[in-house]
Amino acid sequence: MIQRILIANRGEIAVRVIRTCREMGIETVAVYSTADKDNLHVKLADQAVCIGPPPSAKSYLVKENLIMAALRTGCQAIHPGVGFLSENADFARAVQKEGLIFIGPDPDVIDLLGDKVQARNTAKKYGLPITPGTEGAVSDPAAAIAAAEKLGFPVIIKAAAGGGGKGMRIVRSAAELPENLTIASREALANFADGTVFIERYLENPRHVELQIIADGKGTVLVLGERDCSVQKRHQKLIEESPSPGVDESMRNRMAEGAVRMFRELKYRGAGTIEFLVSGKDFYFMEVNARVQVEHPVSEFVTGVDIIRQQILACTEGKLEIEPSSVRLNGWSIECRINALTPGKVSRLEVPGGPGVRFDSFLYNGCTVPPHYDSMVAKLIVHGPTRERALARMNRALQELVIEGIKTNASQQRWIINHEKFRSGQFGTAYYGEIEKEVEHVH
Amino acid sequence: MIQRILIANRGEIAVRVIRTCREMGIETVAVYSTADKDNLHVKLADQAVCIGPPPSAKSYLVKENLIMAALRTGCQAIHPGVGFLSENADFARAVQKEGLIFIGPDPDVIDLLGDKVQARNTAKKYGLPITPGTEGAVSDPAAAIAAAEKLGFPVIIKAAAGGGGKGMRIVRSAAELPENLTIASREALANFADGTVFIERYLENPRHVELQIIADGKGTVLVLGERDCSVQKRHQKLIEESPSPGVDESMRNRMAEGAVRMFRELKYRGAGTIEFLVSGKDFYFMEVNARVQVEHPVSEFVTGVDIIRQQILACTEGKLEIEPSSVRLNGWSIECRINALTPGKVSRLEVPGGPGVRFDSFLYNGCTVPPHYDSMVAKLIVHGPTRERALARMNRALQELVIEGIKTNASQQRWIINHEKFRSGQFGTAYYGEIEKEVEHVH
Amino acid sequence: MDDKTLITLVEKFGSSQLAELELNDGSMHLVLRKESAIRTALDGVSIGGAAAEAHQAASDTGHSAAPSQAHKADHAVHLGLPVNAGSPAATGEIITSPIVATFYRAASPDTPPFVEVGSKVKAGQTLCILEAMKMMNHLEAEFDCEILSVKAENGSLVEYGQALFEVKRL
Amino acid sequence: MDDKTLITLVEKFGSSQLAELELNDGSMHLVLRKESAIRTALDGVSIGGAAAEAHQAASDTGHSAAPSQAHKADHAVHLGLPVNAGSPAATGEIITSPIVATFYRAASPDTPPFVEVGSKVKAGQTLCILEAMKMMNHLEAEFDCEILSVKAENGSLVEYGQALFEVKRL
Repeated sequence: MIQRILIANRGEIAVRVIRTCREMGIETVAVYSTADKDNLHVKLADQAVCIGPPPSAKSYLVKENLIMAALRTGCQAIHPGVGFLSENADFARAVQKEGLIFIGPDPDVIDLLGDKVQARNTAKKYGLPITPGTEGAVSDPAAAIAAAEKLGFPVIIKAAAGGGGKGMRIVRSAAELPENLTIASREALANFADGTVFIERYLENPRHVELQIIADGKGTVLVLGERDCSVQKRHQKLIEESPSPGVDESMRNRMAEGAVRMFRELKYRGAGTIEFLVSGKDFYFMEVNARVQVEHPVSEFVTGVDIIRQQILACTEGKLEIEPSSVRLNGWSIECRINALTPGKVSRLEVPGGPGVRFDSFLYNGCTVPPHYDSMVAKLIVHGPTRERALARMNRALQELVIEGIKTNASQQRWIINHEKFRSGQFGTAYYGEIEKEVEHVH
Repeated sequence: MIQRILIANRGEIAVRVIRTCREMGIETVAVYSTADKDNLHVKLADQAVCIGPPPSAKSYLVKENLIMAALRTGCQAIHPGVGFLSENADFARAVQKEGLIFIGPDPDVIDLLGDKVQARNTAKKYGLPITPGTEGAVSDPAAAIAAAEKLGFPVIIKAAAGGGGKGMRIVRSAAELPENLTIASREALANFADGTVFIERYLENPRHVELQIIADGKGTVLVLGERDCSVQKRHQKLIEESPSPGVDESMRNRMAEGAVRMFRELKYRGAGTIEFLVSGKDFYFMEVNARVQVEHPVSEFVTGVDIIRQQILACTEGKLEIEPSSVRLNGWSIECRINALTPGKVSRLEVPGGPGVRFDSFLYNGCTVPPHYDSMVAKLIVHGPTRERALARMNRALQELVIEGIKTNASQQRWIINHEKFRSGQFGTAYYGEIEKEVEHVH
Repeated sequence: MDDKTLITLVEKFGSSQLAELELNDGSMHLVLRKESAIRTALDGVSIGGAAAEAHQAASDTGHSAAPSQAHKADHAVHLGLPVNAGSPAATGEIITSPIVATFYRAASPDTPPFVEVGSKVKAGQTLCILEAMKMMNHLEAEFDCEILSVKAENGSLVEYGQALFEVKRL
Repeated sequence: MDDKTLITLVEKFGSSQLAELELNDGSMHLVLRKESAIRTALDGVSIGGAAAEAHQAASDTGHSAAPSQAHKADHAVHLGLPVNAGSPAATGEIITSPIVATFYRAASPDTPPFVEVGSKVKAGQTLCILEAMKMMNHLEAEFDCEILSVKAENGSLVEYGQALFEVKRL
């Protein structure tokens, strides 16, 4: 077992990793920017090294400073957390080059999964459904209409070289297709110097569902159930739950079969997430996040597995403590992300207690939330035997939570989890957009 | 379902009951002495009624004030919590006489179980082992020696009418018996005007083990595993765990069989605990606590059952949501009671987070711990897959816990859970006495 | 602010009774504090700043405010808080309820109240009935006094320590 | 602020009862405090009490103390905290490390240190080597100065912002 680990991150995830390390008897080295010198992860770690000024680009993203700090404090491994350099294959390679363990998959696997087209092809290769679309480029309007009618409207025209919405057009009828094809192709050419476009079926208001995976790098793959992360504000997840109200036993098994095949063949190592879009009884591969995720606690609650512990064991020892067949999903878990709406000093923090409540945060009484980083300051996670009981528990825990000195979205979250549509379980990624105006009036 | 409940208690247990009531949609009425007007249970409840000055005898023990408060605030039930009037049959009767539901067993059952001799006889009747001893009085030295040799030394001489250690003598050999018999009888006569004594086998350093029971009052009895509460400072429990390191599957089943029979025949209603002394492979009935107990969260952690919820359902609806056969014991849970060593104002509170940690308390930043009541201010409870993992988690959680402004036993608890003998699991009720001097030097 | 003003300010401030001066021009945000003010503010403080102030206010008015709004449940209703007899804020002395009970000003709906505002009562005279557990407890005056005001509503629940009458000792 | 004003300000401040003066021109943000106010504030500290004092101490010595001992892990070792150049507590200016690195005073174990206490160095002259990822980075003086003291130990890990040299500008 390794003796000491450097956590190349800050805030809540750094605190989370420290907690498990301490339970495992692994010493921790924290890193911090000058804005974070009083951050909880600095206080809780066994050592801390200042790595730069407040901007991430000059501190948490400076690979050399992180690696030097790890080497000179006698660490054997680096945990990248989430965000920052956690999916940066070059960083992983640099870490390994210095003889340190990178707590994550092989850099080549990170590269492969980071390339959306390669990831999509890989998923397809292992039998996972991908969004139906034309095999290759489409330019002839008649052929496009034929293809679109085969796929079924609405469809989306996408630039092959594209990204960021450029060259994308949603088309709802055959009549609109030829004109949009021309516009999309012209946009694509203007933006990417390549006018090639293709057509995919457009999923309206799909659910965002993902499987939590842990693998030992040797072909053993644990699936710790799915999470539903459909409540998103402009692609930022706000509320996550496990299981998903839109996934049944059959879909869960079909997802897991393909995922296990893919992760096994990739010799994937550590924690990872495979994301799907779910529309009715169909699901489509979206992407893989080759790292642990913010919302991992809901999976921890329903499976009883400490994901960070298994991740570290997989990456440092090449082993897992759990048999894939022994994983059981119990009850229902929900997470509300608590985001700061303003930076500032937390003048008062009161944490909810009682059964089935977990509060993961880097806040403490008197701490300062700097303006430089991600707005998430805490995660409130609950567990109950059913979705209804879990929601009643979340509602009561949110009532108990007190954060003074900074504004947070806690009361907005409470509004959402009590909203009729959220309660019904029948919603997709368009849900937040529908309620956004109302939510913004909640204080 | 009832709409409103009065909680005839204070502090941590009142907060605990409020949490479950809120999740059940039941409104809560708190009561408070003038010393507790800023207590957390008053802040969390929907309403609060001042019932008297600081001394319990003039506030929390004044039945009329409690019942009047319940009646006039439109409550349908009274939850007595632990301590105070929770095992007072007269209070239960007075509550029922006013048409209110008492959240506890029938007053006659409380009476029966409150009488130690009757309880012992009842347990024996339903097949539970009781400490071996002479059937009746012993006065002849020769007969006493014969009886003692049959029981096996050491034995304890007890006054039939006794209590409080008066007329009690531990005897380790036949030679010491006649003289001690005379002294014990004389002491008994002097103290209780009755010189009758009897002899029991004396258990040295037994384990304190108890079963958590919930019953619906109609004969359905849930057993939620056992708890080991052997770490006691002068009969005050300090650390509890579930399961017990001294109980195996076979003993657990034997205990449960007798307990289920007894509670079923008594038509027991609500939450209760049956306590045993365990010595090697033998166990002996000690007593029943006809109420919920402080240490119930460890059973909640290993079973996933909200005991307060089932208690309320049993007493108000005559039903339980769980089948006795569906109860599963998962992993290991440990509770450290956090006791105030001084009253005063809590200037800072930082609550541990992360997976498998629960903190139940009435403390908040800036609150005052009055000197009038029980010293327990919080319970830190953890859960893990094994005892070792749970202990590593407790150790880490105790390191994170910060309570400033009052002195607590938190660092002493951390010392104990890391003590070699505690780690070994091989200890009994004499354990704390053995380490007491060392513990007191821990700060 | 010009330099001269600044210097003058420092001089004035130094010799004044002020302990603190904060200025934040542009949108004009000025704070002046005397030492006494700071001391008072800090006496109650800590984390519970708001709570302490709410409580302060509560004991002045003789009514309970929720000690911390943020920490309070929805629909919270507090039924009042004990007031010490002879509180300095009151112009008279306060007679409080010694039990939790229903407060009745008269022996029955048909009879007049035992006392009215302006009534002068002798020690031992009944002021009201406090009904608890179907027992009609007569609350008697402990000293001769004049009723200045009646603090509780007829037929309402009164808590331990709740103000019932404000009286002037005679 | 002109120089004369500054001098006058220093004089006035020195002889006044003021303990603190904060000025933040541009958007004008002025804070004046007397010692009594500061003391009072600290007496009442609650939560941040220990932390605030520890921090106070830290900025005096130029070294980091764990902000709250109670909240600190066992065996906590902090490696020092950035010190601002020109900190009022220092008699000279402080040159800090711009990266996380190993601090070497000489080019090799056999050669003499680049600078010693008392050395007078020219702008552009090498002060030390900061080795990171096997790169030998020469840290050069940005201005002519005299070395008053060496703050870091040869061969040790230095953090971003850690004090390396105290110098007097020449």
